[in-house]
Amino acid sequence: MNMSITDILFYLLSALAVFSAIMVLVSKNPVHSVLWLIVVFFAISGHYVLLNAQFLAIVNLIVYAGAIMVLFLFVIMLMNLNAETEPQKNIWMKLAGAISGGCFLLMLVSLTRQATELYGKKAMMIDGNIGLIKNLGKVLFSDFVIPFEITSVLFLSAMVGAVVIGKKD
Amino acid sequence: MNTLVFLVPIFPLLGFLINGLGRKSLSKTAISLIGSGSILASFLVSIVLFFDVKANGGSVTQLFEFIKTEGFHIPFAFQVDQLSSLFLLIITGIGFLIHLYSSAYMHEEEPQHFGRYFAYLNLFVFSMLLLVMGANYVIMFIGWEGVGLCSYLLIGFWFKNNDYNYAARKAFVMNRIGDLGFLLAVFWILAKLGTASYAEVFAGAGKLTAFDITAITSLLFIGAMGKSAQIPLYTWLPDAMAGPTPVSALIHAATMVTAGIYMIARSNILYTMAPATQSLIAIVGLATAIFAATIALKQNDIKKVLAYSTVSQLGYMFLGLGVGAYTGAVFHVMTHAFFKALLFLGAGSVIHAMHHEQDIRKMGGLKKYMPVTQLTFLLACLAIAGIPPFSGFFSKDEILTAAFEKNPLYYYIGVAGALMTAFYMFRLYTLTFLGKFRGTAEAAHHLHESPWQMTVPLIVLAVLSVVGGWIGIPEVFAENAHSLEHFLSPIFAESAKLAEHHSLSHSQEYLMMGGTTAAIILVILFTINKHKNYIPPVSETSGLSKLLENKWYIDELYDTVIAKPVQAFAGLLKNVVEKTGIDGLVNGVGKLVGYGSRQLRLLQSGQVGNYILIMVMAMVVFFLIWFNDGYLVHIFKKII
Amino acid sequence: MNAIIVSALLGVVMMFSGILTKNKPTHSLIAVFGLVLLLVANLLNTYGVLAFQPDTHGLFRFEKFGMYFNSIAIFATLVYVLVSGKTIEQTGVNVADYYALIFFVLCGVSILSTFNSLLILFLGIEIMSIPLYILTGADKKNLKSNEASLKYFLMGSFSTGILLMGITLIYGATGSFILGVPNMYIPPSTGGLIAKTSFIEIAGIILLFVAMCFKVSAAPFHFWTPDVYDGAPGVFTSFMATIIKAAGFAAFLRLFEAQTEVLGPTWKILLSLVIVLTLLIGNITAVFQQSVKRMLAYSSIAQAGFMLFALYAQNDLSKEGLLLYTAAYSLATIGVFAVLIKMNDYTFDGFNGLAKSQPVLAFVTTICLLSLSGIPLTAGFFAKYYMLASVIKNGGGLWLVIVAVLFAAVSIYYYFRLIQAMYFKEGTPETQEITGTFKTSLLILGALIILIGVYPSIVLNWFYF
Amino acid sequence: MIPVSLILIPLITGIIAFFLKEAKLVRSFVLLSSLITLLFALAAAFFSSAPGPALDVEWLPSLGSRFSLMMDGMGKMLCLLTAVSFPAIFIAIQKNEYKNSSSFYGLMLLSQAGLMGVFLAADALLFYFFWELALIPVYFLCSIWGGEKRIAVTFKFFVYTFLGSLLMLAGLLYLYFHTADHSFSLNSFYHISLSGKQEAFIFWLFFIAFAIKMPIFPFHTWQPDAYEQSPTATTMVMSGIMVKMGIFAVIRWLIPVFPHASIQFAHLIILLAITGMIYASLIAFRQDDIKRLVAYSSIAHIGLICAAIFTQSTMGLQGAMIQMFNHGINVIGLWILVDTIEQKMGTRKLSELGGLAQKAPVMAILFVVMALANIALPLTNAFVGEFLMFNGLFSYHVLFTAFAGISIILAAVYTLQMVQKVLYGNTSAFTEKAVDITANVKWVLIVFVIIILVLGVYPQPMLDLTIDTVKSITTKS
Amino acid sequence: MPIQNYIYLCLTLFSIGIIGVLTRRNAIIIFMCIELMLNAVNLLLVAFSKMHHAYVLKSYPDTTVGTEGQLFVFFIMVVAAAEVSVGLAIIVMMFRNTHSVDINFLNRLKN
Repeated sequence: MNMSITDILFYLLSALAVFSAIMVLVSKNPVHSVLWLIVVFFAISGHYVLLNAQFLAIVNLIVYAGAIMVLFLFVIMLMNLNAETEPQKNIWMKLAGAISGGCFLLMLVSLTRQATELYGKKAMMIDGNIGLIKNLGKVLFSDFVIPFEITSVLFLSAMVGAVVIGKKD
Repeated sequence: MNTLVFLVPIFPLLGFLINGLGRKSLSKTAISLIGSGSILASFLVSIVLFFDVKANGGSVTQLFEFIKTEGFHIPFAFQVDQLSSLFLLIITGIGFLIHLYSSAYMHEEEPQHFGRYFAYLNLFVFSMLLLVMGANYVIMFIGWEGVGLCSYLLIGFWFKNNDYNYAARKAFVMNRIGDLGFLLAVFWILAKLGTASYAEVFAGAGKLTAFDITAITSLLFIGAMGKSAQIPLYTWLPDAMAGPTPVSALIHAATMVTAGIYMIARSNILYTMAPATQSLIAIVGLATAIFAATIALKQNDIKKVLAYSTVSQLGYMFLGLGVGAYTGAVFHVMTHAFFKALLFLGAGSVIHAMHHEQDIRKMGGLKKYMPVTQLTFLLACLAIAGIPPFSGFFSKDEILTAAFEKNPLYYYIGVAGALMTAFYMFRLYTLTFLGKFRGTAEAAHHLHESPWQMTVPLIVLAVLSVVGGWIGIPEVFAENAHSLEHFLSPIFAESAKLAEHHSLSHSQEYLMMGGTTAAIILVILFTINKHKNYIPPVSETSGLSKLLENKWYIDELYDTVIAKPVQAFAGLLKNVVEKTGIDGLVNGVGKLVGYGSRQLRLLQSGQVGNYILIMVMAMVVFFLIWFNDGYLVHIFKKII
Repeated sequence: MNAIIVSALLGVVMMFSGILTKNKPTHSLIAVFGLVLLLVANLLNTYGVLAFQPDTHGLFRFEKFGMYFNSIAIFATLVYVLVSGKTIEQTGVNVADYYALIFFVLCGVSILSTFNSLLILFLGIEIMSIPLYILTGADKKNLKSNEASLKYFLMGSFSTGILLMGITLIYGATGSFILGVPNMYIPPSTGGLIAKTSFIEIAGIILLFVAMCFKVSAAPFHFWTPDVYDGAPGVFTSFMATIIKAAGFAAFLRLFEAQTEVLGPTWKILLSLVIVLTLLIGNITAVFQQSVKRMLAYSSIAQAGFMLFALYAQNDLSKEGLLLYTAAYSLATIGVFAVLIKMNDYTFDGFNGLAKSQPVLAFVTTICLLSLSGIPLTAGFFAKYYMLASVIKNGGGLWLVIVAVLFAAVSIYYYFRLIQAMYFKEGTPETQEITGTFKTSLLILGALIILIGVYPSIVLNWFYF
Repeated sequence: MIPVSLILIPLITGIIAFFLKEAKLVRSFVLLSSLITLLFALAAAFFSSAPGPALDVEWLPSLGSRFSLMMDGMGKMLCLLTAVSFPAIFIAIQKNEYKNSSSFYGLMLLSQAGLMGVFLAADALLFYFFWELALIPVYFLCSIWGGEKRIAVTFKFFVYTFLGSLLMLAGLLYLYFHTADHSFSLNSFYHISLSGKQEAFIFWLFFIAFAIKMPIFPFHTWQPDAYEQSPTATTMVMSGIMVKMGIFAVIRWLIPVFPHASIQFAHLIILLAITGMIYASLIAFRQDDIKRLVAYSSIAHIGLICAAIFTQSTMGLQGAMIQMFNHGINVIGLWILVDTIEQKMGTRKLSELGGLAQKAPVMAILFVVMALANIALPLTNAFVGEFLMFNGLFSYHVLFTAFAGISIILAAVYTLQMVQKVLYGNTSAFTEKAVDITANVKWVLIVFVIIILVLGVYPQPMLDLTIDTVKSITTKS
Repeated sequence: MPIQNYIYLCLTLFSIGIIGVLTRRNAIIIFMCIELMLNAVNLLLVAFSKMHHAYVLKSYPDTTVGTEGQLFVFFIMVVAAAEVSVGLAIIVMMFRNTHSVDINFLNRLKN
């Protein structure tokens, strides 16, 4: 077997991501779940780096692992949730959920295997400069300027919403 | 001449309208004058018409188109020819007498009901005239149903009594069964020939297949069975005695019940062409004649005896038709009309005197109280028994002779029936008029002879019953003396050509007449003797006589075999098939929706986890559906 | 484009008006004027007058259909605010914010009716959904409202995840987010239908389909609908059940119109399965409901089943029909809800005897219900008519039409139950204060429904104009 | 102009009636309105000649539908029936008190407008519109002013008929897309060409709709319940006129549009119709409720009309045409009497009635005449119709006729049983204090009796009126 | 790296997210699982963008194909952030009223 360093890193990060994702599910303590999820995000950022999507790698870390997850953590701590208070579904429901999810995965995987046009297609690793912030910025502010502006509406509404919901009457 | 034709039915119709609408305001005298007068007017016109026909032959008068549509029309037309003019005379003549009689008989009724009675009676005459005068089967059918209606109304005249109403309904329904046959025959004729007018139908009869003719004639005969009370549809007639007695005389003896004979005589050409039907008619007629006679032997109600006697005599008429003696049948219709009307009116007179007591066991010895009635009744009995030279002898003899020519067996059975006739008529006569009065003393106190309005018709009819037969004297007695046959010959000419002729030797005929007459006289003497000192039996009868007293249990048989099962079946349909079956199915759909609703809402469990689970599973199913290599597509396309 | 921009701006204006004045009726007044302005702006856009003309780089496609749809949606919102404005004011303190959110939703609606890229679709859906999560939970003290909001949010986010996976898979196959771009790796000439399209593209389409089904509450992805509609404050349910649902359909139709190339016959199986299931669940479950509000939620699912016919047929008639359906369905539902939220008791029994105490309300409700059940002379008839006609026009869908018709007969059951309660049963319904203005605007609404029902050309001619 | 006014007069006056407050005023107003309509209808039936499109204006161009009306013989006759019936009903119910009478009469007039529209429409979509317009007011009438179980029963009736009309709508749409010029006009429908299979399938969609309306066995179960529970005025409209909608539709919209299928399935349908006749007659025979009895009797009569139509013979059709009119008159007359009995005696049970002939002689006579017309006695109007229909049926199939003929007997059985139990015998607790009918009812019924007898003796005007419709069908198929 | 590997990886993560949604009762954890799903999508988008880029690059050396994929990821992150703010606000509101984040207790609305 002839594996380059990239390959090895890919598999390592993948294994980490999947493992941590599973740990998110199985951890009884919500705080642990959050921490495992942060690990997943780190692994995914690692993948972004491998794919030479540096901008996204950084944003992912800052926005997701940093801001969003901290928010989660705050909320959980605010509510004082821990392993003891954590409600558990009964085993059959869990099994049903796992089997359905598994079937869903199976379906999509089998479809991917049948997608012959993707045979031999490779994702460009390390190389390729589209993921660089310079290129992304150029395209974002030329072709994608309207969606960019539209997201401001989204933010506005989210802001108004959060205020309406959170404000004490 | 033609202008007169429509006058015949219009008088009774006017009488009906005036009496019907004005029954509350008119006095009884006025009502009876209008009622009888209108018939008298018709009678007078009929006489004019009769002589006109005699001189100039028949004619058809069209009033207007009754139904006219694409390729099909039914004119409202009257045909006055030898046959119908004869019937016109019988109907209006006897009708007038009975109206006259009724004005006394019904005098106890309140004016309103008195008016109603005459209105119905006039309507009946109108319908009967339509029946007879119609120039096609449809007009005949109008009259045919019309007389049925009037019969219904008059049987149920005393509507407070529910038994009478049942009797009325029974009469109407049984008639309707026959009418259906008649109607089907009319449709058949229309379908095959495109016309219902007699002239065209008879002219076109040659184009019909044997099957068609047999079917048409059989169906028409079913109609006749209903109207003329033949087996198996005869049971209504005895029950119809619930009506006022003059009604029985007019409708259920003299006129309406002979409509079947008129119709077959009218259609004689068709019947001559359908020998199978003819045999059927002969057998049914004979069977009815003998069967009804057996029942009459043991009846105790004066009117019931006469009713069964009527059924029996009608049977003879059908026998005559069946063996091709059309003239004989018509002849018998006429004579029967005289003597049977007389018998009924006589019975009415008796009942009138007895204050509506009809049981002959409680009568007896009325001879001294009611001489006119007794005498006329006796004459009628002799006439019906067939004693020469009374009218019944000639007509019955003509039929029996013809039957013998066809098949001697018919003759012997017919003679047996004639003997029974003699027996029951004289049993009736003896029990009523001879011997001692068996009723209560109070009843005896009230006995009286009837007023002139009642006796005059009796006398007139008695005369007719005696002399009425003389227009049809058989050839063995005198050449060309049968003036009726001569008169009617244009009607039956075509049939006569087709029918095969046997003739009997004169000696044979003399022998038969003599033998029969002697036998009948013996029976009469025996009967009078046997019943002269009648004492009502105390014990229940048994065996054959019980069977006869109960009319062979035919009513009960019909009830169990037809009425009850139909009722039960209808009940089944109403309560089970309709309610739980069809409606249950309809409501079941509604219930199913409700049930589905209760079950489906459980899917909406309120649990987000379940919702998402179902969504994921649905997605998996979607994938499965899409990627199953087109098998489903195949099925789907088939569905479309 | 006008509508998107103006509605976003109006949202901001409403936010500021909330700061500047606390007078609730003023907010409503501003909102009404804003909506009129928006309507005018959109109409101007329809006839070629544009406020801005930015290069959208193919992300948008402004077609007649979208423009008309916007106009109808805005008009429906205007009617909605006119009829139910009072109730919005009573729902909470943040009236201006509610109006702001409604304008943001309209922005999302306008985006959904004109998008040409999956990215915009995604943004549009989110812009539309996020304010709705809030509006659902607007009655903060009410546990039902909270629950509905959370349910809606969780399921909505989940469906967003599905939507995104679908978009990604399509992107993987086509290399673009623009609608109708062919597969990047398979030359169009090869093979039959399935061979021509990539498996992952189809997988993506199915996922998109599922996500859109969720948005328009088609079975079996409808589960959120009854709970959310029931839990949300009535006045916002009315908004959600009408304009939002219609917008979902507009987007759905637009999305799949572009995909007809890759959709094989299997697509019809899937769609007819969804249609039948939707009709079944919507109609049958509605039969048993005791609460009118919940019944209307199920009825909206049933109506969605009918609207899906437009997707099944995908011809000119279905587009016209969807417009008409939107108008008819929105007007009728707004009418019924407007009356419903005036009632103190939301159950069927709460309506007993309404015809006696409030004849005008009962009458207009009856018209609306007749329209919903598709009785001629009301707008609903032509709406249903178009849906059925569009399927039959394509040929082959007759069995589906018959199934739909059978369920339409079932729908009579629950719609007429309300009529029965109002007219044929005795009772003294308690209502909130009914103003003359309210009655008048209801009557106008009813008249509008009848007008469209008698002479639908007023809507349709305009389409052909 | 006349045809459109036949629709507009009741429509407009109906709407006005809603706003009149005084009960007396409303009564006179609607009576006046219906009398004016009657004048117009008479003018239309006997003084207008030109057949063909009576009115044709643009309505829904994008849908290929026009507001076009047509008046052929059958349409004239049925409009006349409608126009005669309504004033008669209004006069007969003058004395009945209805709560909220302005709405009652308003709805009655609206249903009249709908009925007129159905009989006049020459455009399928328009026809469908009026078809429903006639139904909705009746739904409200029955549900508000009906008997105890009115809500459930009327609802069943409504859903049933609505289901039928929806199926018809599906069929209409299908046909629309198969017309040559994409139009709903009658003419385009008559020239449609479908494959055998399509025709057979769509035929049934239509037929079920009409069968429910008529109603034909086994789709009839809504009817007795609905007739029983409705206010009698509405029952009169329903049984006298609304069932004619179904028959009318078969003649106008079914047979000429599906010529092959209607021949192909004629056997089956006639068999159904005849089975229904016998079935309904037998059930009528066992009914104790006089309203249900008349309802079942009506089902039996309609069965015959349906059977006769499907023979597609001149006589059968001609008979069916005039029988539509006759049945309308007869059954409305019967309902008026039944209503009087119910109002006066407080019971509808045959077993609780009796002896009315003594107490109410005028009513008794009218009742008997109506009953006789019901059993198609000669010289009443129904005889001519039944005679022609049976004749047509006979030329189609002998055995069918014989089988159907049983119903003639059964009709006599149940009708006379009814007459007997109502009129004859001794009075019961309910009928002891009975008085005769009011003058209003008397005069209405006398007019009806005159119509019955005149048409029974001289049916030619009706036959001539409808012959063009008959010809148009027989020549087509 | 073959694109299939990325697809498998992302689908796995996505499915784990789904399974998480299905098996947990804590609303916050469920929400986190949804975030996990979004991240899987993000990674897949980037992988696809690089695949397309590599494919087009062969014929057009200065192509920017693939950028839109990465920008999409950017937008997803934006939206996710907005959604989180609203979502957590709703959860907190719920928690304030019921002192629970257990979705099984969300059963006042049913049938």
